[in-house]
Amino acid sequence: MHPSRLNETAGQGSTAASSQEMRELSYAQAINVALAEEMERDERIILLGEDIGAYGGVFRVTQGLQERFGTHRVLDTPISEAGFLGCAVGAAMCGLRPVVEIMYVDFTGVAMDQIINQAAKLAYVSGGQVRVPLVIRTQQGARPGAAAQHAQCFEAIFAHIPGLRVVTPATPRDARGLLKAAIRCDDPVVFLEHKLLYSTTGLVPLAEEVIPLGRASLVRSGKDVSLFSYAAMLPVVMEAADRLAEMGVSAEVVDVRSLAPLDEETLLSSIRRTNRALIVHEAWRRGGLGAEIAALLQERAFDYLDAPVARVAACDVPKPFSPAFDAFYLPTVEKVVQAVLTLLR
Amino acid sequence: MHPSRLNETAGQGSTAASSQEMRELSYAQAINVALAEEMERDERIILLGEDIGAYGGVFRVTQGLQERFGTHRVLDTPISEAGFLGCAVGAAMCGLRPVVEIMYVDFTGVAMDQIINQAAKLAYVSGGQVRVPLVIRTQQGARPGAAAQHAQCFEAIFAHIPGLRVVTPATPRDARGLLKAAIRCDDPVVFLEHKLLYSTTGLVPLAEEVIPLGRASLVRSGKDVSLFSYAAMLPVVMEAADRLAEMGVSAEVVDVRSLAPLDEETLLSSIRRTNRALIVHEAWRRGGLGAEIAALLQERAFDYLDAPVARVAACDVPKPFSPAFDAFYLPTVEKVVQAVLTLLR
Amino acid sequence: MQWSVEKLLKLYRLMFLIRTFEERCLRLSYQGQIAGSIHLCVGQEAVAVGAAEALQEEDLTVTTYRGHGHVLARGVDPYRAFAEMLGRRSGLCGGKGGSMHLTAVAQGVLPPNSIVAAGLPIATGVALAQRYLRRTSVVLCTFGEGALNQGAAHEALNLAAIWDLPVIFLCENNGYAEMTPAYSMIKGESFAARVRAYGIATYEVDGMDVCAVAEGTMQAVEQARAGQGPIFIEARTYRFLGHYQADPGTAYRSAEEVQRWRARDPLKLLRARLCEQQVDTERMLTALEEEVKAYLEECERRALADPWPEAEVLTEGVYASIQA
Amino acid sequence: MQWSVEKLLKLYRLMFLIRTFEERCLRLSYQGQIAGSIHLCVGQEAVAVGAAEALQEEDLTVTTYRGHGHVLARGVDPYRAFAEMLGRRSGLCGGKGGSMHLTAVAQGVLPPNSIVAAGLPIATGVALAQRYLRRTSVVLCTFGEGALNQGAAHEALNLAAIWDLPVIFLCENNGYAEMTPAYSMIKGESFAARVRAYGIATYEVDGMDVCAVAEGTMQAVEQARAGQGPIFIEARTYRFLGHYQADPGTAYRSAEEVQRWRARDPLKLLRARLCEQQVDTERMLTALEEEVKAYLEECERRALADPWPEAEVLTEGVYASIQA
Ligand SMILES: Cc1ncc(C[n+]2csc(CCOP(=O)(O)OP(=O)(O)O)c2C)c(N)n1
Ligand SMILES: Cc1ncc(C[n+]2csc(CCOP(=O)(O)OP(=O)(O)O)c2C)c(N)n1
Ligand SMILES: [Mg+2]
Ligand SMILES: [Mg+2]
Repeated sequence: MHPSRLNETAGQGSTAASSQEMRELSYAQAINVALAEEMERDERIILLGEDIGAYGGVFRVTQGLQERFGTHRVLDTPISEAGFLGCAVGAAMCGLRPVVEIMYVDFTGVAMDQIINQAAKLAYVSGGQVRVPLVIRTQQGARPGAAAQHAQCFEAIFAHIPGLRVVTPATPRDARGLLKAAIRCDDPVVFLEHKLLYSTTGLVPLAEEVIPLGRASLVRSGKDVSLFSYAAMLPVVMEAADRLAEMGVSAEVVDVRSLAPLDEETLLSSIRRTNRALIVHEAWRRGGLGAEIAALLQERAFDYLDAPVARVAACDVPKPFSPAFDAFYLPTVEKVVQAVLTLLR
Repeated sequence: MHPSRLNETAGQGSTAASSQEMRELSYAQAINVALAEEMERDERIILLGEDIGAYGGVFRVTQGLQERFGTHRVLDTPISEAGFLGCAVGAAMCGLRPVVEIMYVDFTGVAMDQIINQAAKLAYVSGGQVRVPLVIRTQQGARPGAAAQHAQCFEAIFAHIPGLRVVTPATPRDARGLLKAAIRCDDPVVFLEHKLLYSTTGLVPLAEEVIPLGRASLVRSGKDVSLFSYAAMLPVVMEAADRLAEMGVSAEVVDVRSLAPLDEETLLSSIRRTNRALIVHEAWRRGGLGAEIAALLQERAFDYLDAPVARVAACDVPKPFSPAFDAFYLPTVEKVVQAVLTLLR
Repeated sequence: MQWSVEKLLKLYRLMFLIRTFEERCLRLSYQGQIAGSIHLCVGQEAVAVGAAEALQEEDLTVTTYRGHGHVLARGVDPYRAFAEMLGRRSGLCGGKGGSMHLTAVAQGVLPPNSIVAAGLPIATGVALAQRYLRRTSVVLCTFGEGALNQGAAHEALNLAAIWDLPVIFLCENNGYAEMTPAYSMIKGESFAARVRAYGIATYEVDGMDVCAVAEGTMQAVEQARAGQGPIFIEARTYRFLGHYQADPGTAYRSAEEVQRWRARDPLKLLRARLCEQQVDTERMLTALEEEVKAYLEECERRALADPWPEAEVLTEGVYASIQA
Repeated sequence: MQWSVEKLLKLYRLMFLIRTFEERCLRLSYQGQIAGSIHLCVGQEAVAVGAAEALQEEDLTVTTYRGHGHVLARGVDPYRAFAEMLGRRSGLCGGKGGSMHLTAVAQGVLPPNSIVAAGLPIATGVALAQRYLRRTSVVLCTFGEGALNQGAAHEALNLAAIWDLPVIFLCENNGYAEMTPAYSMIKGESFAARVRAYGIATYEVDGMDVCAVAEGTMQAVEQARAGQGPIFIEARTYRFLGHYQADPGTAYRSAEEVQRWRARDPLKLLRARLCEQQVDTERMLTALEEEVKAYLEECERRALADPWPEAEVLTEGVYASIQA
């Protein structure tokens, strides 16, 4: 890592924060704050989604926004994801900056054409005559009792599509700062929240903070191994790092957070220092983002690798309902620790 | 590669064919033959799709089948991919074996829910009470003048989804044999044809031949480098191998053809012999299937690698229309040769 | 239509069983025994029981996340339904499906769906298969009024219409899609008009009157079985509870509205009808209710005592076999 | 409505220009100069020209792969359209779009779509933006009758209806979706009935009569601009050629049918109308045709001489900038 980069990243982490006044917010509140602040700043921002207005969203993320900004800016929609997502694409091409909520990422299945074939492509095929400044907010991941159609992680699908940006915050601070950047970005951004994180809390600066898209964040320095992860897996990985520390293993942890385009330099500079890497994500292993990262690392840092780049991810099965399966299906602290120990052997 | 495996694969290639009577068929004809033979054998097979009946399909693949098997077995559908693909899922659960044609893979965007959330999952969530023996035939890839919404390759999306099988034949013989296996399989199979291959011809045995899913095919032995590829990239890779041979480089070529689940053993045994690998596909590089293969190879054959596993793939942009871009956008013989030479340096 | 007391008692018993089953589920959810979201049909039992009454054993049901009633009405063992919702090995799906996917193929219940409107195309295909295989079965496809705003519903209605398939599209119009009032998301007053535009006949029935639902559905089943194509039934109903266990159902509708509908509780209505027909109904119903309560208590107890699924089954059944 | 001769000549010129442009495209395609599929609107020119005639400069068009006519009718430079179809640097989209995505924002033409029905939701959003930004623009959204079998179309119609958006949904019913007869894929005779079920008013116009199309569209535009919500127009028309350049259009329709429609060629009809109104029409029209032919020949020639795009631009424009 270039020293300059490290400082930058840390500046968005916690070191530079001492000079800032902070408040404690939940992840859901932080998103709500970002939406409110941006809507205050820019009248062109509108929100669309199911039950986001009067009710404030099933996950309460948009609470109070319709009351504050009016029904013309916060639109409750019918259950028509292809319809209102397409509507947002059209509005985005013509001067608005829509933020669409798709209640569960699983429901993007019915709107995939508008995401893959429309939002991601129309700017390019028009030769730049239009842009599509659209944010698709959705939440993904498993929680106990979530079954197969309400627990998926689709970041690898979106990250495969040129023209889409894909971001996923792990903390309230990142949620606010990255969402603000996503809203200001002139490209379609798939903004992936995680249902398990909504109630987690953290410090968020009172002042304006826009966290640039496309940058990973070094959240823990270490020298023996690099752990690359994001979203709800980050707490798991941090706990594993603690456990590893007790065992005398110094693990570096990087929150990848911008999944496409990837911050290749930060990942590469980390592995060039630690010479070993493990990627941890909740999406399925086969064809997950971990594959891209592993492929990239061995391509561009082959001579630095003391061991293969390893992956810990969900088991390649539809998410089964029973909580009894969760520890087998999902990455766990134990699995991360074991994988690292294997890497170090 | 185990010697036994090598023989098996070769048996499906050309060596063992000498004992068999062969006929020359185009790739499109071979698929047509497979459909006809299977429909003859098993009354439960029905076909659904747009313009597949009276007209015989936009790519002429289903020509003559409605005439031969009747309108109750070959159903022309409205432009309702989610509708008729869902319909096929329902029929598959209840005793039929539908083969659905989605005219272009790009159009799966409007039916993705039925593929990802329904076809791939219902057998599992039901605890095995139902199975979904469904084949989704579609064709993908670029051809000169194909624009962004008619030229994509989505195999990485499908391969990421547990419960789906993904297959893509490169030759008429494989097209027939793999489609027959796909139809007989009790799982949903995404069967990816390639528009550029339809008119290519090759020898196909007159006799019954079912080529098992899940097996790659060694199409050329070599010792300096392994080239893993599939579908319309295979001819490109073969030409590159010829050129490399002239330069004194012995390239092994493996047709991956079953993309999910992958035939890991065949790929691994190849790289363990050549110690170098290049993956070539037409899908976008970022998050393409090449990432999964590269990740896998370095995970499981790390100590055999004399160089990083490399990838040649489409450029990460929406497919632009002008044929002037094609050589920059797509993998070419030249790019493959150069990538191999880099690997060998 | 004439309804015998026995028949009415059977319907009452089923409705009461569903009500009690779901109340137990809600308690189990609050106790943390049932994980995840559950979507109860309390208030809508007459739709489930009335519709199932019109079906033959060989008929098939394609329902949704709000389908516990439809599942139990087909005669599925409540013990195995409890076990599934509790995530136990003995559950209908071995714990892999849960509340939203209670499947019971032996009773004609195909996998329910938790993607709004995804069941309509699937049901259409189920019906296609019945006709193709020369079976006389018809398909009952249930969904909420909100599903009619989803494109897949329209594609399915059109397919069923042009192919004259034996599907009964049963729309449970409970006035809300989650927290959204039904009529705020359409212009005008009619969901059924959309369906008629596909050339499908539509009925409307009082979804709180189990006999009305049964009679409407019987007529539809008869037509569908006779090859007269798909039928659409709109059952006007109401869910007494929230959208799911975490929604009290109070933020977006008035207490008065809820009360008005509760006054037409399908159990109450049937009880009243029974009282008109027979003198000692009260005693009989009380006995019946006690029996059902004890039965379900026992079912729940057994399910709770059942073991969890084992880790090995996690990876089983994703593919039919390693090699096709 | 009264149509002046000047106005009619203008319409004739545009229709003739579109016809000639497309005939040149077909030749270029057969010569291998235009790569890929092209979907001509020969026979449907009156719909494009009539509809555009009803628009103001600030109005917006969302059309499809079969949209060359709609694009040119908005006043887009045929030279740049040729260049785009030929994949040249000087093309409307710099060669990135091609025939199916001829975009010309300066003339109000947003990116056309080659996914059937995807344009309807997008057009709805375009209209939402106009209203939100207090512009008086309306949106013309064109598609074929086959698009009404796609779920996205229904979702869009409903959204436009409940939000009263200024969209004119212009359905070009040319009787076929690719090789499939329109009425084989719906039960009954009416696409418009589906639309009315969303609470949207519908008109039907003779799509071969440019004045009828213009008049119908003007009325629709007026209503939409006045905030009276979306309108649906069904223009009955016919494509004289195949679905695309590789389809002769003969396998699925009779020569007699094609002849019947060709007898109502919109150019012929307008020529006849002009002849009624003025004596030396023939001479004027011949002169006009010669002028247009020469003009397009020159446009094509220039476009053919233009350079190809350079490799570097391939990766430009995928993202607005490296860093947001
Ligand atoms: C495609 C899709 N979009 C959104 C949801 C979230 N969701 C679950 S139930 C529901 C409301 C459905 O309303 P309705 O069809 O009336 O059925 P009800 O729940 O009232 O029985 C919504 C929006 C979903 N499951 N699937
Ligand atoms: C979602 C989708 N499905 C299928 C196609 C292939 N396709 C292209 S045009 C077409 C027919 C469209 O018919 P219609 O809407 O009547 O328009 P027309 O071509 O007659 O103008 C079809 C099926 C497509 N482009 N998109
Ligand atoms: Mg409802
Ligand atoms: Mg048409």
